[in-house]
Parts: sequence; C-alpha cells; structure tokens
Amino acid sequence: QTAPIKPAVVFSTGGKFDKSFNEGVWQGAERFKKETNIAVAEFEPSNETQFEQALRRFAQRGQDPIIAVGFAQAVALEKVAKEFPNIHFTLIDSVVNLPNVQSVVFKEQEGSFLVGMLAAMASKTGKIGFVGGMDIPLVRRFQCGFEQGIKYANPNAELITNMTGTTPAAWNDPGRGAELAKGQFDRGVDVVYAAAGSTGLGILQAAKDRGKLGIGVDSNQNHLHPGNMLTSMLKRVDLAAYDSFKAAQANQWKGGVQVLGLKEAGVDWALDKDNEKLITPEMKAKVDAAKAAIISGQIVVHDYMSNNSCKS
Amino acid sequence: MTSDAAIELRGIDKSFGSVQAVRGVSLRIERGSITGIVGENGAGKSTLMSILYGLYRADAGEIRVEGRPVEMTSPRDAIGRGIGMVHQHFMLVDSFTVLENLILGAEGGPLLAGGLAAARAELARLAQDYGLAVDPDARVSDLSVGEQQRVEILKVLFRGARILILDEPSAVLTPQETNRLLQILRVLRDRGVTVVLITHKLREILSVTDRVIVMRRGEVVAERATSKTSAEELAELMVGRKVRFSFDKAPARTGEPRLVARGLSLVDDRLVRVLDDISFEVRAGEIVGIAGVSGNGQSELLQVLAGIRRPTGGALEVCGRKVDAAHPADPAEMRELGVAHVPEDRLRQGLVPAFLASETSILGYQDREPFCHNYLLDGPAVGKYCAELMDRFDVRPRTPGLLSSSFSGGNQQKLILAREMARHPRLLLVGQPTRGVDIGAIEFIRRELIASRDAGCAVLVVSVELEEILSLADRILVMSGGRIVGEVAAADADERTLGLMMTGARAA
Amino acid sequence: MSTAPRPLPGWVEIGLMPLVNVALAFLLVGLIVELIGADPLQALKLLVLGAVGSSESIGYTLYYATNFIFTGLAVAVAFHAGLFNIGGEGQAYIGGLGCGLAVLALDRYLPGLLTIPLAILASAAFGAAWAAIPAWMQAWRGSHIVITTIMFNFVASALMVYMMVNVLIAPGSMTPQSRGFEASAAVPSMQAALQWFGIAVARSPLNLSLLLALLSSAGVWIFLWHTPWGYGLRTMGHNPEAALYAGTNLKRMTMLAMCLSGALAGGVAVNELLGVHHRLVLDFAAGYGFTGIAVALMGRGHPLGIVLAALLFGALQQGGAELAFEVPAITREMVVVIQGLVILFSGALVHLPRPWLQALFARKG
Amino acid sequence: MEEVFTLVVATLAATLRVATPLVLCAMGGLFSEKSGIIDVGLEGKMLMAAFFAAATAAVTDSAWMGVGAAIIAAEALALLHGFACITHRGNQVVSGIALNILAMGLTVVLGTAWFARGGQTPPLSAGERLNPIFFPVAGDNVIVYAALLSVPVTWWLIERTRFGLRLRAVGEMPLAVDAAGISVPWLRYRAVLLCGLFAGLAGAYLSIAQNAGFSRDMTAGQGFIALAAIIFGRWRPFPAFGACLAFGLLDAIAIRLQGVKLPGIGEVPVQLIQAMPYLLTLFLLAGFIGRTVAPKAAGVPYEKEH
Ligand SMILES: Nc1ncnc2c1ncn2[C@@H]1O[C@H](COP(=O)(O)OP(=O)(O)OP(=O)(O)O)[C@@H](O)[C@H]1O
Ligand SMILES: Nc1ncnc2c1ncn2[C@@H]1O[C@H](COP(=O)(O)OP(=O)(O)OP(=O)(O)O)[C@@H](O)[C@H]1O
Ligand SMILES: [Mg+2]
Ligand SMILES: [Mg+2]
Repeated sequence: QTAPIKPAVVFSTGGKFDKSFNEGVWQGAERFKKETNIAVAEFEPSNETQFEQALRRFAQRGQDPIIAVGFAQAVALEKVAKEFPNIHFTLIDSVVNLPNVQSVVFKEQEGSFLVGMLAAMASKTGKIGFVGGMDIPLVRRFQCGFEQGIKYANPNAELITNMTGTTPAAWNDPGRGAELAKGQFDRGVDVVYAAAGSTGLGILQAAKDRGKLGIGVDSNQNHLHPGNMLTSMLKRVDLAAYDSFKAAQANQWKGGVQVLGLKEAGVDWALDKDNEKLITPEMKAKVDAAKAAIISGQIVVHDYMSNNSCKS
Repeated sequence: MTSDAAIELRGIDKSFGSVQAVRGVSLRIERGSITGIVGENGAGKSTLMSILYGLYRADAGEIRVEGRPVEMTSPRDAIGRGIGMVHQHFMLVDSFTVLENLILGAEGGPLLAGGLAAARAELARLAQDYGLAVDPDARVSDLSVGEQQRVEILKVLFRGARILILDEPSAVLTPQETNRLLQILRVLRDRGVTVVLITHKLREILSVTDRVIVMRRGEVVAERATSKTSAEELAELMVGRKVRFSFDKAPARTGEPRLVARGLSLVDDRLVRVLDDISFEVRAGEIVGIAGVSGNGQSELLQVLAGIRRPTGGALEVCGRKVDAAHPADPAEMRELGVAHVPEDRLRQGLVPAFLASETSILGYQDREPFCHNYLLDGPAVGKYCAELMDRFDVRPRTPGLLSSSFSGGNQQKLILAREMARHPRLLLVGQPTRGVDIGAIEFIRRELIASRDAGCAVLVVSVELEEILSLADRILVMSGGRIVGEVAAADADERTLGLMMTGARAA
Repeated sequence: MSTAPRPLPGWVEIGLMPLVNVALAFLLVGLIVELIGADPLQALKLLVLGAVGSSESIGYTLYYATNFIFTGLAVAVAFHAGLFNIGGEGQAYIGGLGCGLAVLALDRYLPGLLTIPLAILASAAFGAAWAAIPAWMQAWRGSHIVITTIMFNFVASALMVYMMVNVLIAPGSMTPQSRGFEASAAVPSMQAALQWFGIAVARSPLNLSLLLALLSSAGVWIFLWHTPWGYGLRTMGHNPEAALYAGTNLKRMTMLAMCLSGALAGGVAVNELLGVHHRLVLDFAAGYGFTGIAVALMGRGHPLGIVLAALLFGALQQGGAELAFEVPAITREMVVVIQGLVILFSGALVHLPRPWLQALFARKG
Repeated sequence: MEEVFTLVVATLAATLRVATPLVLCAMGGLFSEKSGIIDVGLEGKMLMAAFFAAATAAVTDSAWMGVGAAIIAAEALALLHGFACITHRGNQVVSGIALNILAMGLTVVLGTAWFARGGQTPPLSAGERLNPIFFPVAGDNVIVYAALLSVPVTWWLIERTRFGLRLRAVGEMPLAVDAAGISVPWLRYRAVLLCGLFAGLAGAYLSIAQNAGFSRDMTAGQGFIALAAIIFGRWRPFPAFGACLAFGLLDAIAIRLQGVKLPGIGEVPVQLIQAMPYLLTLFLLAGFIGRTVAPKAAGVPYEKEH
C-alpha cells in the first residue's frame, strides 16, 4: 500500500493556460487528479521572485513531489532543493544536478525535424514559414530542428522565419502572430509552424483564414482547425508530469536527468482524424523512416543549444 | 420704483475657507446707467461680480434682476437674464478666431456654417453701431490686448446683454485704448445698456460713471453720485486714510552710468525685428521712464536687459560688464551684477502661484546667503526674511506660510517689489509697477521707487501709464516700433506731448 | 447647498483620506471576491497575514516596496519638474544592463567593497543616460516626453533581448541570462545583515538595497526642498517662465531632472540584480516602472508619501501572491484586479470621500 | 514584376489591417484629448471591449451582438474614467493606468470564470466573426471601413459642428466655456463616451474580426501607439490618421524585413527590426515634428468654485 502523496506544481510566469508547456503540465496533473483523486496544489507566479517563494512554501508544507515548470526556475529550484533534501523536485526544461531533483528536458529539435519534413513535403510553393515568440535560444532550437527537417526532405525549400516581439507580450499577441503569418503567406509561404505560445492561435487562425496549412506545437492542436492543420509537434510535458506523480505514488521516483526525444516518446508528431487527409501514405512512410533513423542514431539532429548556433 | 433697478443685491455673503470675501452687501444699480465700483485690492469687487454672474454661489443673500428674484447657479442663468461679463482675465480661447470665440455658446444650431455666417453679419452691424471693429477671422492670440478686450465686449453684445459688467477692463490697456473703451461705454449707456465698471483708476470713474460704489474689506462703505464726489474723497473712502497723489521729489543727483545700451537689436523667432538700434543709458540716482503704446518692444527690451533673452545685435554694458550676442549673461548672472527685475507680468513670471509666499520671496536669489549655505536652503531663515519683507512693504496678510496664489494682485505685486528692492540693487528694472494695484498701494510703491533712486540706485521704469511715467521719471524715453523715437526731461513733458510723440512716430 | 467647503484638518487630508480610499477599494474587491464564491473576510485576513504575518512575508513586502520606492521617486522627481516620465520601466531595465556589465567586468578582479559601489553607480549612470535622450529631445527638439519615454521602453526591451541573447548569455546556458555574479558582488541580504547583529529572521529576497532606497528618499527630499537646484527644479515644474526669470537654464534643468529620475529608476536593478538574482536576467523590471507612477501620485510626490505608498503596493503584491497561493478560486489575475482598484481609488478617485468627510467634520467643527 | 506588385498590394493591405484598431483608438482618443481629458486608458478599454465582443459572440453566435457588447464594455470603462476625472477631478493619467490594470485582470478573471480556458474565449466560427466583405485575402471587414470613415467623420464633427467647437474650446480653456454658460462636465462626458465608442469598435475588431477569439493581453500596447499617433498628428484627425498608417506600414515592412539579408549590411538583428517603428518615431519626433502643442487644458482637472 502506497502512502498518499501531496503533489504540487509551480508554473512558469506564462501561466497554466499558455497553450504550451505549462498547459501540458496542467493537463498531466489533471489526468493524475482524475485517476487517483489526489489533489494537486498549484501556483502561478506573476514574477520571477515568486518562484523561490512558492517552491519553499510548498516544500515547507510537505508537498511532495513538486514540479517546477520552465528553465527560469532552475536557479530558485537549486536553492530550495538543497534546503529540503527529503523532498522530491521535478524540473521541466532545464537541468539541476542534485540527488532529489529529476530534470526533464526534451529534444524539441527531433520533433521539429519531423514536422519540418512534413511541411516540406506538403508545401506546393517550396516556401515554409516559422513564427516564434521571443527570440531566445529555446525557440531557436525549434527553428533549427525544423529547418534541418525541411532541408532533409527538400533541399531546395526555403524557410522564412519571424519572431513576434522582444517582450514577454510576444507569447500573447495573436493579432501580431496573424499579421506575421499573413506577411509570410503574401510572400508565397503555404505551411507555417507556430512556436509562440498563445500567439500561435493567431498564426493558425490566419492559416485557416487564408486556406494555408498550420503546424501546432507542444500539445496536439490539430483539432483547432481540422483540414488546415498539417500536424502538431508534440512535446509530452503532460506525460512527464503525469509520470513523475505516478512514480512518486508508487514510491519509484528517481532523481537524475531525463532527456526525452523521439526514442523516449517525449516528442513526436500528431496524426489523428483531423489531419489524416493531409498526410499521404507516402509522406507518412518517409517520416516514419526518418523517425526510425533518428531513434537508431543514423540521423543526428543538431541541437542549437549545444553551441548556440544552427551549425554543428 | 423698483422697476428702475437693473440689479438689486440684498445681504450677499461669501467666504472662501476662512476668508470672508463679501459680507452683507446690499446695493442697487439703476437701469441705463454706468455704475463704478472701487475699492482696495482684495476688497471683494471681483467676487461680488462673479456671484452676480453665477460663477460663484453666494453663501447667503438675494439677487434681483430687473425686479425679479433669481437663483444664479451658473453663468447660463446670468446670460439668460441678459447679464454679460468681461472678466479681469479674458475668457477667450486663444487658438480660436474672433468669430469662433464670438459664437461659442451661441452657435445658433448644431452646425457651425450657418451660425458663423449669421455672426459675421451681426459682427459687421455691431461694428457699425458701436464703432467696435475687429477682424472676424483673426486668431485671438494674434490680437493686441485692446482688441481682445473688444472681442470680449462684442461677445457680450452678441448675446444681447442688457447689463454689462466689466472687471478692471483698463488694467492692460493703453491710454488711447482706454479712451476708446470709455467712449464705447458711453455709447452703450445711451442705447440703454446698464454698465457696471470695476476699476482702480479714479480718472475713469470720474469721467464716465453716473454713480460710484466704494467697497472695503468685503463691505459697501459708501455710495456717491459721481458729480458730487472727487478723487480725493474716493481715495480716502477706499483706503481709510488720506492719499497723496503728488510727490515732492527732490531733483536727481546722478552718478556713474550703470546701464549703457549701444545699438541694441533683437530679431525674434518669427524673424521680426522687435528691437532696432536702441541706445540709451541709465545712471545711478536717476529714474528713466520708458513710455510707449504696449507692444512696441518695451517688454522685449526689459527681457533683454534682464538677461532673459539675448540680444541679436549691439551691446550692453551692465554695471561694468559687457553683454552682447557673443557674451550673453543669463538672469542669474545679471542678478550677480546687481540687477533687480520686477517683471511686467507678475503671475506668469514674477512668482510661482503654487509656492509659499516665503518661497516666492527668494525667487532668483535662492542660492544666496542668508537663504542658502553649503548648498542647502535654510528654511527658517527664508521664513524670517519673508516676514521682514512683508512688514516693510505692508503685504497683507502677513503670513509667509500662505500660498502665493492666495494673495490679491496688489499684494503679490508688493511682495515681488519687496523681493527685488530689498537687496539694494545697483540697477532696478521695473515693468508696469502698479498694474492692477489699488490707490493706496500705488502711492506706496511709487514712494519706494523714489526712495531707491535717492539711495543711489539706477532705476528703469517701463509703463504704459503716462501719468505714472510723468510722476516718477527724471528722464523719459519714448518707444515706438522697436525704436527709441524721442527723449524728454520729465520737467518739460506732459501727457499731450508724450502722446503725440508715441503716435506721431507711429504714423511716420 | 450653499455650505462653504471647509478645508479638512491636515491629519484627515493626509492620514485619514488615503485610508478611506483604500478601504473603499477593498470594499469593492470584497464584493468581487464574494461574487467568485470565496469568503471576503477570510481573503482579507489572508492578504494581510500574507503581507505582514511573518518575518518572511514582511521581508517580501519590503523587498517589493524597495522597487516601488525607486520607481516612485523617479516619477516624482521628474513630475516636480513638470515632466511626465513614463519611461521608468526602460530606465530600470537599462540601468540593469549597466549594473550587469559593471559586475561582469569587475567581479573577478575587484573586492566586493569596490565592485558593489561601482555597479550601483553604473546602474544609476545607465538609467540616467537612458533618460537623458528623451530629456534632450524634449529640451532641444520639443518632442513630447510622454511619447518619447514610452517609445524608449520598447527600445530598451529590444536592446536588452539582443544583448542577452547574442552577447551576454552565459556560455552553455539554455536561457538568456548572464553567468552568475561572484558572491562578493552581491548586496548582502537583510537576513545576513541582521545576522551580524545576532538577529535571526526568515530568509527573503529583502536585501540592503532597501537602505539605499530609504537613503535615496531622504536625498530626494533634501534635494527638492532644501537645495537651490531643487528649488529651481520645482519652479520650472510649476511655472517655467518664472524659472527662466529666476535664472534657471530650462534645458539644463530638464536634463538634470530626467537624469536624476533615470538614475533613481536604475535602483530597481540594484535591488533585483545585485540583491536577488545575482546575474543579469531578462524582464526583471516587470512593471515596477508603471506602478511607480501610481506610487508617486498616491504619495503626492513627497518622499515620505512615496515610501508609504510603496509599502502599500509592496504589501499588496506580496499579500496578493499569498492569497492566490492559499485560495484556489483566487488567481493571480484577481490580484491584478485588486491592484487596479487600489490604484483607481487611491490614485484617481482620491477626492471621492472628500464631501462625506467634509460633511462629517463640518458637523463636528 | 507581378510578384513585386502583389507584394506591394499585400503590404498595403497589411498596413490597413494593422492600422485599423490604431485609427479607431486614435480618433476616440482625439475626442477625449480635445476636450482636455488625457486618455492613457485606451489600451484597457480596447482590451475590455475585445473580451466582451468575443465572449458575447461566442455565447450568442452573433458577431453583431459582440460588437454591441464591446461598445457597452468600453463605455463602462469610459464612464468610470469620466467619473474619476471629470466628476471627481482625479489625475487623468493615473485613472487611465488604473483602468488598464483593471482591464488586464478583469478580462482574465471573468474569462476563466465563464469559459474555464485560462482567460481565453472559445474560438469563434466564421459565423460569429465579422468577415471580409470584398477581398478575403485583404481582410476588409466592416470595421476596417468604419475606421476609414471615422477619420472624416471625426474631422467634420470637430471642425464643422457646434459640438466640435465647444469641444475644442473646453480643451483649451474650460473657464471660457463655463463663462459662456455651457456645462464643462457634460461636454467632457460626451467626449469621453465618444472615445469609448471608438475604442469599443477597435476592441471588437481585435477579437472578432482580425482574430477569432479573445486571448489575454491581446492589445499588446496598441493603445499606446494610438496615443503616440495622436501626438504625432498634433491632435488633428487627418495627420493622426496618417501617423497610424505610418505605424502600420512600418510594421508591415518590419515583418517582411525579418531575416532578410540586406545588401551591404547583412542580416539585421531581429530586435533592431522590431524596435524600428519606435526608433523611426523617435527620429521623426526629434527631427521633423518639432514642438508639439497639446490642448492647453489637457490633463488639468476643471475646478469650478462654489
Ligand atoms: N478662489 C479664491 N479662493 C480663496 N480666496 C479667494 C478666492 N478668490 C478671492 N479670494 C479672496 O477674497 C478676497 C476678495 O477678492 P477679490 O478678488 O474679490 O478682490 P478684488 O476686490 O477684486 O481685488 P483686486 O482689486 O485685487 O482685483 C481676497 O481676500 C481674496 O484673497
Ligand atoms: N492625410 C491627409 N489626407 C487628406 N487630407 C489631409 C490629410 N492631412 C491633412 N489634410 C487636410 O487637412 C485638413 C484637415 O486637417 P485639420 O483639421 O487637422 O487641419 P486644418 O483645418 O488645416 O487646421 P486649422 O483649421 O487648425 O488651421 C483637411 O482639409 C484636409 O484637406
Ligand atoms: Mg478683482
Ligand atoms: Mg489561487
């Protein structure tokens, strides 16, 4: 019989409904709640100083395990985890090397590679768009993987990249996202990959309004505009969160670093009834082959963050 | 009998906070007459008229207009009863044209086009009937003060007012403009308009009114038929003591030149040559007066002399220091040289309404001993200094801790004069020393200026009041069109010759 | 109808009225809390306890207040000169750039006793420089300072992101932040400082920057009301023509006022970077510049008032976070609503209770 | 050649799309500012309107109900602004900032309570949106035309009507208006309400025309840009309109410049391009616009004696 656990989540400043990885964690937590009937405490900080405060408050109350979402929490988590060596922390999207910390990072470049291939194969014009939120290394990792996938499938295809803004508002500006996407469509783009949080909603909507194809990110966004969503790049933060809670409940929680790529099913691309008409068997076959090659190590997708550059 | 009264006030009271501005005023103004109201600064004249016009609400009392009691809650009520007011500070929108100002509030319909056309016609008629010509399309900001005033009167007439209140209309007018105004008032009276005129100038009262009401400390203290009174009596009633109008001025004993101007000129932002080849000097121990119709460069001259604007040509020598376009001196430096300056426009330049009187009393001297040592201001010293100034110059109320804006105009003027004169300047520049100031204060201020002269200060007085120039100055320079067009010794001058020089030069 | 408005006694005007305003805001907040199904009294209790209930929460409250004091003073100094500086946000941000550059360049070579003062100076200098450009545009080109400072906020943000992502990012870092500062370059936390005197308090981000903020308040008070320059600055704010008449060089005074304002805004960087983050990070200015406007106006431009208003806003920020932490129904946006209402009632609707208070004290007096 | 032509047309269409909320806000702000009430709260009004437009459209399935709700929501904030600044003579900038913050919080609180999507409204279907009328690619919905129309209408109202005359007067010299027997507060309330009307339309445009739903903070500073446009246009409708178009155009060009290698310069940093509209504004303000003259009484509460 396992002891009842008291799990908690501290989201990043984007908030739990960011249509991105916070929301993924939230979904994982919701699933855990539903299945186990165990309450999950949660907190949405409104500025970065509240990270440490929230983590410590949860730890003091004996919440365990505690999931911290987002790379920005790494510094705060390191401090608090040292203070509470008996509490288990899970950090998503960054690494802290402590025995009581489980660090979960994703190989977004691998998932992006696959959707890049799909984009290149689906594009009739050979022009493909990418719209990011703020210009930060994480977003460039998506962009870099995407670009490699495109070139892999069609060396002649062209990628047009836009970033939304220079403040955190860039993650929440669907209007500007839509404009950026339309600007790309005007230049001949017919598939656009949105890696910009809530801004993505505007991008995908613009694709729908113009009859182009959109690619969602993080969670499966295919349902947003069936017929106009080529696919979504899945980043299974929901699984990471869910697994962490489940492991704790089963007393099997382990510290250390987990790097989740295609092999670990941490990232993937979405195929469901909403986009099955857009994916030809030929496309699917090629992507599946590439996926296998990546898993087997035949194809190595370069990680932007390994050298802060898209060239290996 | 009552039907002859255009306005009747009964027992009007009004306080601002702890100040009782008007107490128990009852008066009657006959229809078709010109009634003058005189009184010291702060006597409550403006307040009383603002109550009549609905801008302020009386704390107690009754107002009757043409026999009927009325409740004045806003100017709308007053306008509706045929009352119009020309305020001490003009109520004109600077950026509007004359026509737009005229129809504001009486547009005659939701669209402007019709109203503007009708107003243009009406303006032409008024111009004919009353001799009040103004260019209907001129922007108000481009008009002279006299013209602006005419617009104010036209506004009132345009609304068909039967009762016209004017609050110190001549304070900013030249003598010529004032004469025009008085002429207009007579015409209005002859056409049945009731006129109430507030002024500090007894000459105007005596020349145009039918009756005079004297106020002191918020009360009506006397009422006279104009024909049965005199300037001396009115002055005494206002101030509560005898006022002397002429000074026994000793002849000037002049010393070395303190201010020498050589070919001074100034071209302003709009490339107008506002000062043109001005040369003169002022010596220690004399008062030089500058006469002229306002707007002929006197203001700019004062600003150049005080260091506020730098000359574009020519040179100055101020207490031995040479100043020209290449070697300008700012006002702080001028003060350092011993130049004191009483600006023409006290509200805009001379004081900071939101400052305490004590703070205002060191404006321009804030970095001097004894107010400032080791780069720190000494608050108590400033307060003490201000109290001394107030004592010496009879500034009322004698409260250094009061906001500058709470003082009446005359008392503000006295405070500024006190500040500038107290530090024994070597050169004193004074613009319009007694504008808007009551008779008692005028007497006092002129006496002080002469005392400073006798103490060896060089004094330059700019005034549009010829009478003031004549009574103060030892030498008089006449300015016109940015030039000095003549110089006379005070002994040889009179209003007529000066007036001729001012206008004759203009015509040339 | 015709009762004369009696001026209120000083303590009512300065002391009671702001309290009434805050109380009114909370009344409305209570209503909203009730509407979303939480217990308003319980929420109020949590809010107050969250803000001042323990030495940790007091620490957080004071830490937030430190930022608000800096930005409130920044806005007030410019305001006294008749300049509406909306750019505190950007000035704080660029102040942080200066701070970061100084520490990154020096911390490995100089002792903390030298690095820290130099970094503080760099924060102030960069903040001042960022304010100097709009000031110059206002003084010499007549460009509307409200607009230019708003624009400079955006430009500051772009500049910082560029610097962080392309230049200052720590090698191998996944996130746009610089390498950590050496421990010697940290402004000691209040916990550590009090420890020197044997006083134990809970840890919090509160650090000795609070003292700098209080010193700055005193400095601003002395400067504005007790020096000839402050006198000239206030003269310009009330009546530029009179300032000109008095010999103040308006252009230079505009520069002085804005640079001082920007330098004060730079204080946020000291508190955040030297005091808390110990590295250069993005977005540490987090809206403090904007709230500073409300703080300055609520404090009526007076340093003492600003310190009090900053405490109120700090308490709201901290108590609000605790409230959101404790009550699931109350989200962080609810806290934003509370802040909005407090600013509305104690900033824009300050005169609302005046007639009632006047009636009350007229009857008594 | 044809490609260049389509690109130019597309850029112009984008300009208009981006400028539409700016133009509406600028015209609304113009009324308010002309009357002497500074409106920093355009942003908040727009946000609130955007939220209520999308929420109402989602619930009622009617875009027009959404527009109505947007206007009512913006007017409510406008009235609050008026209550604080006109009736209670509060500080106009603080009131504006407070309303912005209030709107930022309240939209998410209400949105979460009603739709449980973290402040977002459900995505709107085509039937619940205002759709393009003639050119689907350009996105020329009815509010775009309303924005274009609003400029001459504003100009006409301000320059050619009694209301406009009084409005201009009250912003320059409220005392003169009062002395002319006209109620200063009523005049200003009407100006503020007009401002609410325009801001409401702008908000509706954001959430149910340009986008298909509300998301938090979706105004992203556009209210402030509109404010800049007013000042840029020196408080005149046509020049302000020009400024809005210029902002739109700059934005449209900036979007297209991202990642492009310019001859001789190489690739310009994204951040520089993103800051370009602001930098250019600053450059123009410093270089060409010169001294700006606001309505004299703007920001000063009108205090009438008793
Ligand atoms: N708005 C106000 N607030 C406070 N006190 C005022 C106000 N207006 C006038 N007072 C005070 O009321 C008294 C009467 O002022 P009022 O302006 O009526 O005088 P006045 O006779 O017109 O003087 P002057 O000749 O200087 O124009 C003065 O003591 C003045 O300080
Ligand atoms: N972008 C523009 N497009 C068309 N007309 C314009 C434009 N900008 C200005 N105008 C012209 O300006 C006039 C409206 O401008 P506005 O009302 O702001 O100034 P104005 O009437 O010229 O100025 P004022 O009346 O203050 O001297 C219109 O008559 C119009 O012809
Ligand atoms: Mg008077
Ligand atoms: Mg909560």
